[in-house]
Amino acid sequence: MSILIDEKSRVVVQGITGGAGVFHTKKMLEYGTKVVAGTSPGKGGHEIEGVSVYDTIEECVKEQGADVSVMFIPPRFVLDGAIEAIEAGIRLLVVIPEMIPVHDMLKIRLAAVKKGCTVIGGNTAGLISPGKCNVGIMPEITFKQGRIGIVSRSGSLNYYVADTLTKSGLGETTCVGLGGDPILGSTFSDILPMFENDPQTEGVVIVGEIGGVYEEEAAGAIKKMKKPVVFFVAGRNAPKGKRMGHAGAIVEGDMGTADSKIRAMKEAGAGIAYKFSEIPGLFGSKVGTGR
Amino acid sequence: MSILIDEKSRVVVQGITGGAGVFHTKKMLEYGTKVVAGTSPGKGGHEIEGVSVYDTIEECVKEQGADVSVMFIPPRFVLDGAIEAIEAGIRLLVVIPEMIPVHDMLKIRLAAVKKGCTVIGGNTAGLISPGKCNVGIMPEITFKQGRIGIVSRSGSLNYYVADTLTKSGLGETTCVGLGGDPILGSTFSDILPMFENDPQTEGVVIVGEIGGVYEEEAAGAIKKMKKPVVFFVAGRNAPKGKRMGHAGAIVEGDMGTADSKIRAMKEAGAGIAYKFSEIPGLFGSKVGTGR
Amino acid sequence: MRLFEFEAKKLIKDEGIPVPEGRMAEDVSGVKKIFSELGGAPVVIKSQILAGARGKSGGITFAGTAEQAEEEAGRLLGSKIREFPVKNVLIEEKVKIAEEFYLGVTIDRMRYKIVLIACAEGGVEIEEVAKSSPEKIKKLAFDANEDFYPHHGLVIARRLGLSGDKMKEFGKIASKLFKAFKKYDAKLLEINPLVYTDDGRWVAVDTRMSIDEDALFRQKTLVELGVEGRHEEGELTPRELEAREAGIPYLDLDGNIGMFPGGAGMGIASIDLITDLGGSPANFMDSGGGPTPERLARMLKLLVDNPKVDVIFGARFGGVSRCDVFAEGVIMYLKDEKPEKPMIMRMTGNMWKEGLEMFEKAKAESPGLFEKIKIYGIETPIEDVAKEAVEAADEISAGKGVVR
Amino acid sequence: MRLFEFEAKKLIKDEGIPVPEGRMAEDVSGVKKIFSELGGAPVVIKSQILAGARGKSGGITFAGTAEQAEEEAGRLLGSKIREFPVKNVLIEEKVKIAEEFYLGVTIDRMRYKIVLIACAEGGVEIEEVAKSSPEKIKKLAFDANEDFYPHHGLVIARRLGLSGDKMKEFGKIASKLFKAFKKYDAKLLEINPLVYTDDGRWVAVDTRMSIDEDALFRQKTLVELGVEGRHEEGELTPRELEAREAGIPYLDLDGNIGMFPGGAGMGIASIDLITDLGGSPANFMDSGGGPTPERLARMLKLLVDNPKVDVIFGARFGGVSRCDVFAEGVIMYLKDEKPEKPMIMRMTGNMWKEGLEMFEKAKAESPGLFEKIKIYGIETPIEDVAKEAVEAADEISAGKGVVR
Repeated sequence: MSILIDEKSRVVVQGITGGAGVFHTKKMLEYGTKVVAGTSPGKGGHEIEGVSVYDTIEECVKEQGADVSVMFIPPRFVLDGAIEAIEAGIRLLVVIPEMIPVHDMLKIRLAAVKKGCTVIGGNTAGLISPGKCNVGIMPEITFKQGRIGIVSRSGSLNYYVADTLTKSGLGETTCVGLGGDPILGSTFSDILPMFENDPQTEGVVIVGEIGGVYEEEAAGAIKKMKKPVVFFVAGRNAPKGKRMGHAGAIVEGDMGTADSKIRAMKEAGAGIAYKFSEIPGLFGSKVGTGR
Repeated sequence: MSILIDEKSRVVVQGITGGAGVFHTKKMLEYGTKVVAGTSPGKGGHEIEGVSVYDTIEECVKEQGADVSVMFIPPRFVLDGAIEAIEAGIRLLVVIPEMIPVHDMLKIRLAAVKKGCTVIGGNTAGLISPGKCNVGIMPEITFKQGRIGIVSRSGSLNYYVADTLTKSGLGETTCVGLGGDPILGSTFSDILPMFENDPQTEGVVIVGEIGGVYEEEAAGAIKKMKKPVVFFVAGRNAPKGKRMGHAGAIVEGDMGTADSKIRAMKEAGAGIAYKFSEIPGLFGSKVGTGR
Repeated sequence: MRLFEFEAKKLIKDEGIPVPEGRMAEDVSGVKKIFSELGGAPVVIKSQILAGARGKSGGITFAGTAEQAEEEAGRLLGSKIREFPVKNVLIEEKVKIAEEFYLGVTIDRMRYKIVLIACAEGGVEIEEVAKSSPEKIKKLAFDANEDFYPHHGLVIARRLGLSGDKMKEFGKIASKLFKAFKKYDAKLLEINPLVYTDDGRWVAVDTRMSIDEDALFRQKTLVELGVEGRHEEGELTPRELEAREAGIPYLDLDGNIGMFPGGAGMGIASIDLITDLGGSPANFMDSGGGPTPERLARMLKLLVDNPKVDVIFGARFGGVSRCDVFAEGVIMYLKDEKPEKPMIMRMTGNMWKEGLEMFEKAKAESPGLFEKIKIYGIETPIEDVAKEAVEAADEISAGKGVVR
Repeated sequence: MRLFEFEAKKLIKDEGIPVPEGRMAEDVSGVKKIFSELGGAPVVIKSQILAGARGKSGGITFAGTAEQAEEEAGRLLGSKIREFPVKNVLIEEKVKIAEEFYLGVTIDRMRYKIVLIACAEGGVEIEEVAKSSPEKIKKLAFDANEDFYPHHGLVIARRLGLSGDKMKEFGKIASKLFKAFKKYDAKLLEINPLVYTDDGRWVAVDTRMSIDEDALFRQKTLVELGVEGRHEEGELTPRELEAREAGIPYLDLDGNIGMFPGGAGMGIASIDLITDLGGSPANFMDSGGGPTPERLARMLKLLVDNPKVDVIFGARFGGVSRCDVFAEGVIMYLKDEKPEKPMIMRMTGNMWKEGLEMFEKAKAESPGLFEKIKIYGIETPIEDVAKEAVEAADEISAGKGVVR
């Protein structure tokens, strides 16, 4: 098992005829991901890497049974494309582009919650269930099917953590890159219960970053989990970030620093890793070693 | 029992300081309706007929436990006032004003459904649970506590039907005036299940009018009812109404005529009354005579 | 409230939807100039009336030369099409039609949605298509707070089988039409036919728009167009116009019984009542909503002044509109106008006894005024009162030699 | 991206929110004229810098006469406030303050809401109020598709205890502020203090606005204001400016190790890594996202050219940004610029073997270029590589007599 994507996922690539669309369609197909369709309005009827191109996602869903979509389109078109995917019944939408207007992300989240769609990103490298399905732009090299789920804001840290887990023999069930934009389609709290409910996942690594409040907010979800959680945060030594005015302070209080995140995670019962290499050990005997 | 309003209902009057607000507050109080508060922005702190005036409904709910609101405000302010009432947690909103923009009614309905508020009107005389509570502008004279529920689009027909029921000895549980505007906050379908679930109500009279599709739409709700339903429609001999263009015909098909409404009601199992005087007899032995 | 074709076209053109190049003419003097301004090519001349099926009724005509255009325009102007006088015509370039589509936006009252509707078979027979081949009608429904996104236009275009630029342009027109629908508080906005031309352009060849009278307070552009006080279809009769100016909801019918019935619902139901008894109502009227005595007198005058009316049938259920106020209004009218026509009325509801007493008192003071007036109270069923009115009307009709 | 006070005030004034009467001055020549234009009454002179706490830092001053105004403006202009050079000042009428409120709009990222925030105790200590008396902070949260209705303004005003016209006017300002927030794709828009004056008027005495850089493509008005390319707070260092012009996410830090780490997450994590080992990073950089060799060379040049940098620490995890492309970029830089500073790097991920081979080949061709360059592969843990970088940097520091 895994979460969100597996060997049955039927993926549509939004913006398949662009440079990045073509390149990553090829990469995903090589990995074994079932890329079943692509969209490019006005170019319906063409083919890219053997994949049929349609004008609308509605057609990809109806004719190819697509249920996952990954976007390679300019940020200003993400809102329209995301609402289209959500309305068409896509259940997982992966937003690769970065620099999406925050007001647009609010609208996307609202539509997604209403229709029960999970949106990942923007500014994400995507997600991978090793050996089954890779949706986005993550390099497959460090990932190996195994026992641990990873949920990370950063793509690059995701790789380092997976590398560590793979080398330790634990391996990964699914690695989810939440994305680097200030407002994300999904948060740690949204993903953690999925790992908790996934029979194959034995533990979860949360990879956080300074800024924002998504790590602190995750504490509630962690407390509800039986599976062990390890937390790694980047930015303990970063210069103190600038506040978004008084309103930011009023809404987010003292949250957003590495300290506040570590404190919240500790309090919720997560193990805290200060180096990548500490991560496997923190699961201790709670998960099988798999060696 | 009754539906929507009873002796426990705590009513706020929106626009209590206007002429109609003052007059009907007095009338409702005389009937025994618990008018517990009124609103008039900028006039908070005043009193009308012994009722405290507030600036916002939020205060009426918080300080007076208001749960029903009735509006006496100009139509252009209804949208704002309705959203305010809905957000403040009012569970029944009675919109007396007529000529409310249809796009505003769409927004009001949407907000009401989201928050579980029932909106009655616009252009309604209100509703009455005889002997318990009268919300709106209906004259109490013809109503008497009894066994039959009435749901009507027209205020004046409501009176005639109630008059007939009262004289027959059946009496009424609650009489609901849906209102005369083209788009209504609630439809027959919304109200009928309430009567079906009300222990005191033994049968229901639906009073329809030509135009619109709410009567035809009610057929589904009637089929689900165990209690007997009698249908009276006004406009069998009215000149054929004008269609709203092709789009109207496409959306509403052949609905809207007295014939189509009578056909739908018959098919759903309702008794059809062609005169007021036929109504009590159509319930036959299905309800107690109460004489 | 329906707009004229030229008004609706102006509004959608302002949103960027292509419409045929055209000019308005109120008389023939400028028609030749218009013909040459439009390029000297064949034109279509369309009478501007608030009614449909103008083509079938001879309200739309064509001309290939300036002289022909002048002649045809002259023939339409001043004529009546479907009984509506043609006060002006819209002269437009004749579009070379390759395909006709339908595109419309309206409100689905049952589901509380705004609906975009499209069909690849446009033209006047669209309603037939909707009945015989409903699968050809494509719809997208929106909540009032949902935005129309570019993909919505593409989705509906694709459902019609369009592709490439043809699809993209159709999608943009759908987006603009939806925008105009919301912007102007429309109840209906349709382009039919939306034409795809020989040379690959989309053109809105005919447009129909009905806007929400109740939202005019926030529609400056529409008010400036001068749309206030219009009917949904056709024009008002002089008496309807008089009623509208007095703020009385009123419609002329063909019969001889003047209907003075209380609220709108009872206004409609009393037409059934009279008709079922073999009578013939002269009008619909909504005299509810708590009118003043002055207003009630005004209503009654409107009815009695109608030469077709032989008898007045009144039915007052005193709610907001109390019976004492009703009595005051009727007595005021009787004293002021001293009408000759019989009036048969019933009063019940709020203050009905007080109302009856007022009538008794007035009758005692001026018995002459009440010779043909009968007022019943709560104890007489409305059906009996209606029957008396029908019989009285029949008698007068018979006296005039009218067979009904 | 933060706006200057005068820009934010212009935008909210355009929405109808009252702001003090004021003028901008870039030099002292016009100050006396401005003083008299403002009525000759006492004025406040506010340095326009992108930083808060200007009052405490001496960036806001007052003047009662034209001469004083000129003197005070002259003192501020050209000076530095909180290290930011004052290029212009805003001269405003001095508002007679009766009460100070706080009113702001921002986004609650945790709940995905737009939040209106108000407090009856405005001024610089508002954050303290939020901590010590959270019940005094009133909030209303909105979904992105929810409209702001007039009653929302009244509700929040009532929660602050306002009544009558004072409440109504506050409500209107809240409505306008919310509208401006959405209209300009703002991330923050606050009025603090929102002043109620002696003579019963509301005036926005100070305003802060941060807008969403990523939405500038649809913000013509903001682009015309010239806001593109600004920091959230303060101004860019010359190197940050250089990086921004090259499109490289980059921030100057104080240390001597140039950080060349891959994506943004690793950019932050590598600062921890180096710091934990006792090293001192010279910068933050995001070199991920699949840069071209040319771009990688540009990034490296930015680091090496920094005189503070003694050693480069590199960590490449080849994802979209493949290791062969990384090697190509680094080799390109080495050949072009022949840098003298040591570089200690690690490569793993996509094509790491190919990348290492490219380095070997280049080294064989020009061994001189590689004297101070070390490249490790997947087999060496990143912590070891970081440690080597820190040691090398310490050695050079020590050689310079710098104690870290």
